[in-house]
Amino acid sequence: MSVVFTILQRDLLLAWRRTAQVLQPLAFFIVVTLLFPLGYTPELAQLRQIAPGVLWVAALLASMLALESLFRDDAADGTLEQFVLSGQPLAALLFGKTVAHWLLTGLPLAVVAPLIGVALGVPSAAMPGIICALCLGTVSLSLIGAIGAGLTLGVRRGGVLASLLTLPLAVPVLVFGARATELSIAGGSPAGALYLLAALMVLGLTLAPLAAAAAVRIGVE
Amino acid sequence: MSVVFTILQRDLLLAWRRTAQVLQPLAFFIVVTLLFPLGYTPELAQLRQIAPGVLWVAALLASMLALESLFRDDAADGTLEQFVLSGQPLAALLFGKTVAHWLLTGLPLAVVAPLIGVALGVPSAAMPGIICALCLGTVSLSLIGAIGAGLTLGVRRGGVLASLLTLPLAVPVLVFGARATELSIAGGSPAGALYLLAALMVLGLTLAPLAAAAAVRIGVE
Amino acid sequence: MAEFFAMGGYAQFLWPSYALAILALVVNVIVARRHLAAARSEARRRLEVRAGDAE
Amino acid sequence: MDWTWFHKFGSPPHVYRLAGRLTPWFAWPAAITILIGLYGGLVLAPPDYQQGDGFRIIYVHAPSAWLSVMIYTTMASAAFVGLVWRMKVAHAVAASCAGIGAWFTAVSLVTGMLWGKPMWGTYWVWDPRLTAQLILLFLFFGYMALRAAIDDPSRADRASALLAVVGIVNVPIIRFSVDWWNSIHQAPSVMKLGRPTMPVDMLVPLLLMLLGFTLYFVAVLTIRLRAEVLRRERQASWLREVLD
Amino acid sequence: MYKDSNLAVSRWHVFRGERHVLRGLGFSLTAGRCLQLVGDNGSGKTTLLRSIAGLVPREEGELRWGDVPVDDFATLHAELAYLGHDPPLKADLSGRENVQFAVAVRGARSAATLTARVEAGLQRVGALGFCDRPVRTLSAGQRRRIAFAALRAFEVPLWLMDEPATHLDVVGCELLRQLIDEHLDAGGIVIAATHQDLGLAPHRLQRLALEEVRAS
Amino acid sequence: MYKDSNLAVSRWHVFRGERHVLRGLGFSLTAGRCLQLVGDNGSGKTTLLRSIAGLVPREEGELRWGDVPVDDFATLHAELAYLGHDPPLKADLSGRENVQFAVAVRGARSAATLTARVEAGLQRVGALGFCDRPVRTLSAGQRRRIAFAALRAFEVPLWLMDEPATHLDVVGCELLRQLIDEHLDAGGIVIAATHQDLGLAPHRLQRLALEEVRAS
Ligand code: HEM
Ligand SMILES: Nc1ncnc2c1ncn2[C@@H]1O[C@H](COP(=O)(O)OP(=O)(O)OP(=O)(O)O)[C@@H](O)[C@H]1O
Ligand SMILES: Nc1ncnc2c1ncn2[C@@H]1O[C@H](COP(=O)(O)OP(=O)(O)OP(=O)(O)O)[C@@H](O)[C@H]1O
Ligand SMILES: [Mg+2]
Ligand SMILES: [Mg+2]
Repeated sequence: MSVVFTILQRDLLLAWRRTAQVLQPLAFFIVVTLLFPLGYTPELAQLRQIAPGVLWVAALLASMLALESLFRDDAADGTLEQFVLSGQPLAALLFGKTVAHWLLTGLPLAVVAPLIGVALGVPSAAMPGIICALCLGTVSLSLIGAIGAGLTLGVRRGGVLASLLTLPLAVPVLVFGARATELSIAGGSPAGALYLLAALMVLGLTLAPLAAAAAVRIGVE
Repeated sequence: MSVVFTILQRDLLLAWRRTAQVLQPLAFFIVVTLLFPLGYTPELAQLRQIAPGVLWVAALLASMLALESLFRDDAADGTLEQFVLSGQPLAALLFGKTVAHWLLTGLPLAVVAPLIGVALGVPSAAMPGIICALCLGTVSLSLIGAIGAGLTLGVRRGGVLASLLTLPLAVPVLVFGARATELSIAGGSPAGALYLLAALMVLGLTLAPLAAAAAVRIGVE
Repeated sequence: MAEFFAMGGYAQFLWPSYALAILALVVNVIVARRHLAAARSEARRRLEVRAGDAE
Repeated sequence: MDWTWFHKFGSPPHVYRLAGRLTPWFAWPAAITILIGLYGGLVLAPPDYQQGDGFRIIYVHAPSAWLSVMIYTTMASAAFVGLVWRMKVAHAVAASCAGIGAWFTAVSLVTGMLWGKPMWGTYWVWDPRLTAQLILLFLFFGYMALRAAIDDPSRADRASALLAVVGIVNVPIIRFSVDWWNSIHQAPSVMKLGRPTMPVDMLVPLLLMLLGFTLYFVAVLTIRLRAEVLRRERQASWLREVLD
Repeated sequence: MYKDSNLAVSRWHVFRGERHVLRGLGFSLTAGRCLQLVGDNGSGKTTLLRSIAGLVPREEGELRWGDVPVDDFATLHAELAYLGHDPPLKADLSGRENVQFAVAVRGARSAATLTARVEAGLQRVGALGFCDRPVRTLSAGQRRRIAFAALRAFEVPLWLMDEPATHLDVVGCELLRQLIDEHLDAGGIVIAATHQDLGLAPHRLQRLALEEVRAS
Repeated sequence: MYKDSNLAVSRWHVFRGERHVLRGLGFSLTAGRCLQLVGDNGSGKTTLLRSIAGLVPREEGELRWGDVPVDDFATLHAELAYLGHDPPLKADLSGRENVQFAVAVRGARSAATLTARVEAGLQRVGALGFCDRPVRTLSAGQRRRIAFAALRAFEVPLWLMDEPATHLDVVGCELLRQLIDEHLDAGGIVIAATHQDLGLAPHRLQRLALEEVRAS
């Protein structure tokens, strides 16, 4: 367990040393969500309707964008190889990295969501549900993304391929996430969809680190 | 001039070495488009309305994902340094790289736009305008992206500024691009927006290679 | 006969479907056989290299 | 328990020879069944009382749709065996499946679209079943793209096998989520044949086509498998045997 | 310290792509001995080291560690350290942080022992003067010293070193010799691929010459 | 071939970050001479080479090439080749393609001369056996040979080499000596940072020892 924290600490420290990279997915998320009113209509009543789709697609794409860098630096400088050789369970180490990745990309999205919600005319009563859905959903996205990033280690322009591999796998998260958001905005109870999102997350938490570890082991060779 | 072709040839060869990679942007756009119906609604009448946003977000994302690696590989293996030392105008070399990048990511997007359009219920009369807008706009995105990619080489020094600089530059392209697309779909004439896009492109063509060269020169140190 | 090909007005949807399906059936056989032929000649080449190697 | 059969299946020369011997046993029955099925479907079966002759698309659409799902399952199972028991032959089976699977997924999509135009008035709707099928196509594409991107064959085998296995876990989840997603909107209920039960002269050709396509798949698989086994093989001795 | 360490490799076959690089190679090493790999460029030194570490799969062959055959490399990994061509350091962290994390990742230990070992390692390689600067700003030789500090702080019996003398100055080469010597004194085992004279006592040194395979 | 090449550096001051690494250094070299840089790790060898190439800006100092002071490095770049710690090769291209593009990027020339020079370079370094494989599959020493082939094919008078002997086997080191010798024969100039004996005739060799600056 303690190695998970070691990795977490290391990755957060590294991110702190390089703030610019951390802000990129967030900036992307904001630009994308704000672009829609520009391309669609300035009317809030109509914007509200597309808000779930916009929020979730933007979140998914921001995740994909950040995924590129999940293992890349560590693979390039040989750190990943050292992880494989560390004698510790690789799945735990990668889990630590994934948690750090989520804290740096998924969580910020959930935090700025209320702001963007306002711009898209989402009623403030819907915010708790939306934030909750984004939190749960982005965890799954990070976990699924870790598998894709592991599989494309050492592949040129791996970023595009990684997204190509993960997007189909991420469809359920998108569907339930958008559904929870939609229900929140419509004033209904998003509980059902949130449970499903949580279930996906739990499934991801148990399986994804193992799959990612297997992928990385194949990839460092 | 001939070095521009040399670089172009080299980058295209590198892409061809991995044949599958050339098809990736294509697959990628289709997958991204698939996300919107899933996140929003399956109804074509409504999808048509968000089509401009979808197309341009996909363009932006594809540009950004691929841009990450525009100079990174060359910087990592020392090729970029050799470019600086080549005795040839660096702006020309980088222009060659940018053109190759556009051919591999921007152009395919414009080419598959009709397909994406059908899935989003865009009338076929709107296609010429949309393709035209995408062609012009993606050139600008690639050029702006080259500056950003150059700046991020020296990101330790440049800090937050570098990466946040490019997105605001891309916003005008997105606005005019989405506007042209919207007008095309609505049956109006997109000429005005297209002229503005073309103007942005020309501006980019003259200034961006110089700016990118300056950024790279700082970055390789 | 013409009536058969007209397929009750559905010809323009039906025949392309059948054509595509049959194309898929044929193409897959051809591709598979090509792969096999290529693999055999490559294996033969490798064997020759090995043989030269052993000397 | 007797494991010799397992080892036998793991042995490339045995598989190579076995596959070669099996090919005609599947190829000819497949050809005959498909031809009879086509004749039955196009000529003998009566027009549907609602869809007229348009329903005949079913004889190519349903078999290819069935085949696509079947092939993905086969591919993922083989990949799993290859990963866990490190069986080269299983990897070869998985690799052989992908191309065929992608073809038939595409055929089911396009024939479905061509059927959709006269039935629903549009080539494409975002219906759950259609969407899930489209995602299946992308799983196949992803698998092939990953294989193509890695050039060390053994690494490509293992990485793509992992993807296939993760994908199969996800296939039921995708189906489930997509069904759930669409349930809030109106469901296109046209996607049923006019009558609940099919008359025998419609049904028999369909069953024949399903059988024929399946046999066809096994036949093509045996050919591709032989190619894949050869490409992976490094032991010179039996290569010499089978080539001469 | 590592009294009973002992390594035996036999019938070792490794492919890289289609090339049969290592063909049935074998050797054995007991505590306190060093194997120096020599051979032309492209003869398979790196391949051998990486396959012993389990980073490149072997086609065939047996590896015994402490007289037990190793099938799953996970157990062996806790006992070995691999130092490849480039030192595995994060450019944005300081040298000390790099060593700290590298050691911490290898298992939970009290903060005190960790700090003590890191400190001892850094001091031994003479890196105290520059170990608090970001690795990005270090010279090539300084980076290698940081990597040596980590290697020493791991405290594992088996060292696999690929061209360890790269980038080192005269003092650095002498340091390398001493580090290896001390490790062997403690009962460790070293496999090093290098053409330089390691300057070890003859009874501690074993040499293995690899030959390049000319094919395709 | 490069008869009148001649390089003079004086009052050379370079900072890395806050460190005043090179303090008022100077030397001069004429056609057919080689300068060997020695000095402890971190003494500034790499910094000197990179600042002469203009990759690191100098704080102060004068550089003369052919008796003309160089202010804008663009002109000097056409005359020099810099080979750093890692060979600048694209892993997905073959060795031959790498050399071809490296030469082509340095300016428009007829395809025939280009091919001839590339071929000659590859042959000279003994890379014909492996130059058609993707660089990704080459060993460290094989990669360096490809880089040497490119260096030779550039046909420029000034070579800046940072630890050129890295990863080379015995044959490779001898090859390096010959390459430098031939380049000097042709009237070229070489600056090489290395601790290994380059084995050049004494009248061709000049040594410059750098000292580490002890300061925070
Ligand atoms: C792009 C459009 C379509 C796609 C992707 C699609 C996909 C599928 C799939 C995945 C199956 C299941 C095969 C199996 O599990 O065995 C199937 C079967 C079938 N489809 Fe479609 N379909 C499409 C359009 C249509 C249309 C327009 C109709 C008729 C109006 C239709 C009628 C049927 C029938 C009758 C079956 C066989 C019965 C069954 O196994 O449930 N499909 N299709
Ligand atoms: N990924 C690969 N695919 C195919 N061949 C490879 C691959 N990696 C290495 N090789 C080949 O395997 C052989 C051994 O390579 P290796 O790197 O082990 O050599 P080495 O002894 O370490 O050489 P050096 O002294 O140059 O580092 C070389 O001929 C090399 O070209
Ligand atoms: N970017 C930088 N910022 C601050 N200091 C630096 C930077 N790069 C190098 N230095 C410092 O400058 C000094 C000279 O470094 P340089 O790389 O030139 O040494 P070197 O002689 O090449 O050493 P080596 O033999 O280890 O390669 C070193 O003390 C190094 O720590
Ligand atoms: Mg090596
Ligand atoms: Mg140096």
